[in-house]
Amino acid sequence: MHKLLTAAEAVSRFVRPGAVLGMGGQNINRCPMALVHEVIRQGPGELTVVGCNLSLPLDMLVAAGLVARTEQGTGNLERYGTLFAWRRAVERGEVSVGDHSHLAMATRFAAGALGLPYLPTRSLLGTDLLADLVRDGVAREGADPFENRPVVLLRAMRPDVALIHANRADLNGNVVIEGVTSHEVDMVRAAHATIVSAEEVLPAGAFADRPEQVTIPEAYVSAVVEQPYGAFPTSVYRAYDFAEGEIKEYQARGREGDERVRGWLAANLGASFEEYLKTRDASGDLRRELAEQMRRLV
Amino acid sequence: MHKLLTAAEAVSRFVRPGAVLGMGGQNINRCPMALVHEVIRQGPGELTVVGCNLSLPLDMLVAAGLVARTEQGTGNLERYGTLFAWRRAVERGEVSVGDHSHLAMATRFAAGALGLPYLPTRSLLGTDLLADLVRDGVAREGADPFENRPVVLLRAMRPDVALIHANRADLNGNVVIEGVTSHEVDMVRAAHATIVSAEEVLPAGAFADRPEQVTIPEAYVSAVVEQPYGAFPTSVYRAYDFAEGEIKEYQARGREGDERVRGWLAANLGASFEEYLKTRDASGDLRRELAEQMRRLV
Amino acid sequence: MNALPRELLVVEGARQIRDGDLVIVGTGLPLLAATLAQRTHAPDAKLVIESGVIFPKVMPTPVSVVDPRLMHGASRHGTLFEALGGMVQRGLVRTGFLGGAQVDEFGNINSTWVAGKRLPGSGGANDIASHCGQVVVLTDHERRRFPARCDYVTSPGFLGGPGERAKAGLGPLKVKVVTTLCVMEAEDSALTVTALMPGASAQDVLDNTGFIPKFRDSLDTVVLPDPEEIRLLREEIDPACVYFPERKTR
Amino acid sequence: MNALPRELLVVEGARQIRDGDLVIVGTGLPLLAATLAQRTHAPDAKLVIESGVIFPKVMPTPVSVVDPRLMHGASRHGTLFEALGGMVQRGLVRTGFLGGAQVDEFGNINSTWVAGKRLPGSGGANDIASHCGQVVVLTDHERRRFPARCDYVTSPGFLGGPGERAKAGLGPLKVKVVTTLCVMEAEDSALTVTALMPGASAQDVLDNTGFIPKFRDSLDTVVLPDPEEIRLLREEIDPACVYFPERKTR
Repeated sequence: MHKLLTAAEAVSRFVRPGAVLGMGGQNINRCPMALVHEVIRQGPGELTVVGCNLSLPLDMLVAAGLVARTEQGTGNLERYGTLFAWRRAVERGEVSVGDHSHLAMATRFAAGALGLPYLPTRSLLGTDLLADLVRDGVAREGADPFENRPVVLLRAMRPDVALIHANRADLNGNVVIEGVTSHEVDMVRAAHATIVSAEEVLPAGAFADRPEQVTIPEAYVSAVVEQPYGAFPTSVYRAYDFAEGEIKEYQARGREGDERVRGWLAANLGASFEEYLKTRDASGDLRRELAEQMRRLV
Repeated sequence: MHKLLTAAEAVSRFVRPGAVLGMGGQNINRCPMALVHEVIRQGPGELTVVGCNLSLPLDMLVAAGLVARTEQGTGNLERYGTLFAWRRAVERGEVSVGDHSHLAMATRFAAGALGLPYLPTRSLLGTDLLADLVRDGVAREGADPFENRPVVLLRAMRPDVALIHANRADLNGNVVIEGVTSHEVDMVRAAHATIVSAEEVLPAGAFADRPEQVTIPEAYVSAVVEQPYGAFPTSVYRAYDFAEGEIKEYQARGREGDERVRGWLAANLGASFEEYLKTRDASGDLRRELAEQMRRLV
Repeated sequence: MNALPRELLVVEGARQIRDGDLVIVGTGLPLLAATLAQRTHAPDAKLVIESGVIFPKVMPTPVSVVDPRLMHGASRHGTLFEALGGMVQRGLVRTGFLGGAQVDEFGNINSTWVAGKRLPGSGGANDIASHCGQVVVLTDHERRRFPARCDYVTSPGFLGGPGERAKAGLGPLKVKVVTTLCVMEAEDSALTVTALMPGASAQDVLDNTGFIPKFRDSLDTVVLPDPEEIRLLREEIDPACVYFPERKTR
Repeated sequence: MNALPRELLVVEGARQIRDGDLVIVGTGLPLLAATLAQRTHAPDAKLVIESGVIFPKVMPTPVSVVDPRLMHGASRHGTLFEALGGMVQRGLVRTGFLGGAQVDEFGNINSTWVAGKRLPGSGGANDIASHCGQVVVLTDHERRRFPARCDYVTSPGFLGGPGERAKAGLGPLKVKVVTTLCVMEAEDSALTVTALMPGASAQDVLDNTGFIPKFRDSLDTVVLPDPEEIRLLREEIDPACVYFPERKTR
């Protein structure tokens, strides 16, 4: 069954107001920017955004006023600073936060992926993170029934829709990701629906001669969107490096305030991701340079 | 750190009498025959053999008198019949059995792989399998703490040593397996030590240009043994098909009784796996034919 | 072209698969049934194999769940935990095919111990019966295979009777047992004969069943295969008679 | 060739790694320390990165745990669950390096909230502090960074005091905090100053710490880097001064 849609079609079909949105990518790598831009264009509000390290996508969605809550391990861009719009919204109490360790988030996605109501972890014990998650109804303190040692039980997380960006997909939705996959595989397997954008969409069965190399099988994928440089300005392993200058510029707007971020979004997003790419890199030189930079790193 | 050993060195170093032996392979695919032959030659007894589908390796170890207990999902060779030596030993009460579903075994290995004392499953509920595992102290009935629905809690399984056979390994112990991997990856991650035999051992770092394709990273591997056709007469995906005639012949001896199996082992195992291969296939024609057969199937 | 009794089992088994279904099968007649369904009315039905093969394009004729013929052209080669945990327990697989030495009045299945005789054990069967919405059993109809209660419950049907499955924490299930004599169905109930194989009578069923099954008021007769189904089965799906030795000797 | 204060932090950090150790690091000074250790006394030390990178050969100079420079030449590219669950929680990783806005008297770390100000959050830090045998913190020594108690405990040290870590169900831990003024250590206890940085005094430490730390009877002085360590750091590990802007402007 062919699953190729445009980003506009896929987002309109699967991302509803109030949805729990599972966010792919981590930090400066493989964030589903094309899909997130489209969410911002269509504007379904009151989203709960979940992931491990949430970065640019979250900050843009918050600045656009679409986020009510986040559940995550971290919100930041490491070297490039915190997520300024998110931080302000959280400090003002406009966005509520469920703080986890990264393993705790990964464990919740794994529970969802396995069809289990919860999974245990030995992280979180003794900390304020645990107290807050217990208060939120997401965690319970328990004991290993065999040795009676403390464990933490974490409720399964099943996003309504997951967004990820990949190196390649075939028309049936088989996905190949290169480099690390962070929390994404289990998040997708746990989600009720998944939209995958990919640098390149290949004919159905393109990976059938090497099925071990398929990162996510078609069974979990609802829609495939073709978008070269669809993670720009974040990186895609073996395809292109991240665009430090672009990230720094966004963060500079972030530091200046929400209005400046919204201005940046209004000035740059345009009607499609292609238009955005042309706005930011009319000649294509930057993209070629990032691709060249990656070739030297792998 | 180079980990290349002979099968004799690896088994003598890591397989102790009374060990819990994690068995790789499934049915007619990628059973670690060279390593199992070596265990039989060295003869550490009172083994507990664990895995999902246990097949030829288990039956040979039982016939050789080395097995006290098995914990598994199934013991059989599907189309080629049950495991006759194992069945007789179980029916005589000489080998005790812990029966699981395959998901239950996989869940126990996953718990061990994640450093958790147990994991839940929603399998087994209501059955005699559950009652027996509860009696053995391996399972407990519990309830999901969030929705209060019944779940089964399964104690982690951590083999003392796991044996697997792979397509390729590098000298550091990075392992590439083609085709399905059944329960093996989590079993290896859970085990205290792992011996990998491989069709081909490559220089250290041979897979470093495609780390996504490494099935098991070196962190979990204790020893690497090079043994072409090391799974014969079972198959290795993309390398060679299984040898139906050989399996049928072994099963014919199995039907006839333990003495006949022991006679077969004495007549065929020899001093090394190479010697065994020569005994069974002096000309190499059978191996070439199995390789050719596989080429037509992939 | 007359269908053999076991060919009719396979064809009736195939009819239990809807187009688009995800189906978990092992080898043997169920795999032939699933492959036949894909080649006839259910081209978008997809197979999941417990060993970790997701959506293969089956080549003739696999004898094991890890047979290379069953790994061919797959969507993914993964793990048992992915197939049975990430797909079956996760609730994505509607239909599972099971075998077993005994099927009892309440659709429970035994593949572990019969009268002190050791059988292979559960494998993925317990997982399939615990999590799929529909379980299909294809079997010869012999009295010893249909006791009132299994000696050992490996895979749960409706356990001790109506309501017990839900009480144990298991989701709803439909059981369909297709035998060489009849079709029996159950849904939180005892097995009820709903159809007879052509030429079989209710008395044949009673004579060969270890419990007294209910019969539906209006009994269907299983429809004979059409010639194309038989041709596919004989020429393309099991051309070497791996699962039909009786065909070889005709 | 005089070492900068923060270079000394990195070198002293590197000394906490034994040859053959598995070490989990993020980016920044800890990654430089771990890379330096590999190039000097610990060639068989191996890095684990929470994003799923197992045993990379680091290229200069990663700014993120998913930087392609940190994925280079790895043993495996996997998942966060593999790295933090299958290696850290599994107990395979001896040493973890952590940062944080606050480190308190009992070695607890806060990276979530300080005085109503939102910080990035735990990431893998809680997991590392929960499961590694040794946690190393490299930090500027500022009073605000060393309160008696953290505003929020993100990552567990010894919680409220001796015995509390075990009572919570956590395994034993050694904490080593290397600052621009001193080295502090703890093992089921309050942080104790065990060494001073060259040129720093006990009074400097007292003046810049929000609690009154114990001092070991015999205080060591941290050994200055040798020239080769400094050369490696400046020319090979961070040649572009990504983490040493102060070097650029000298």
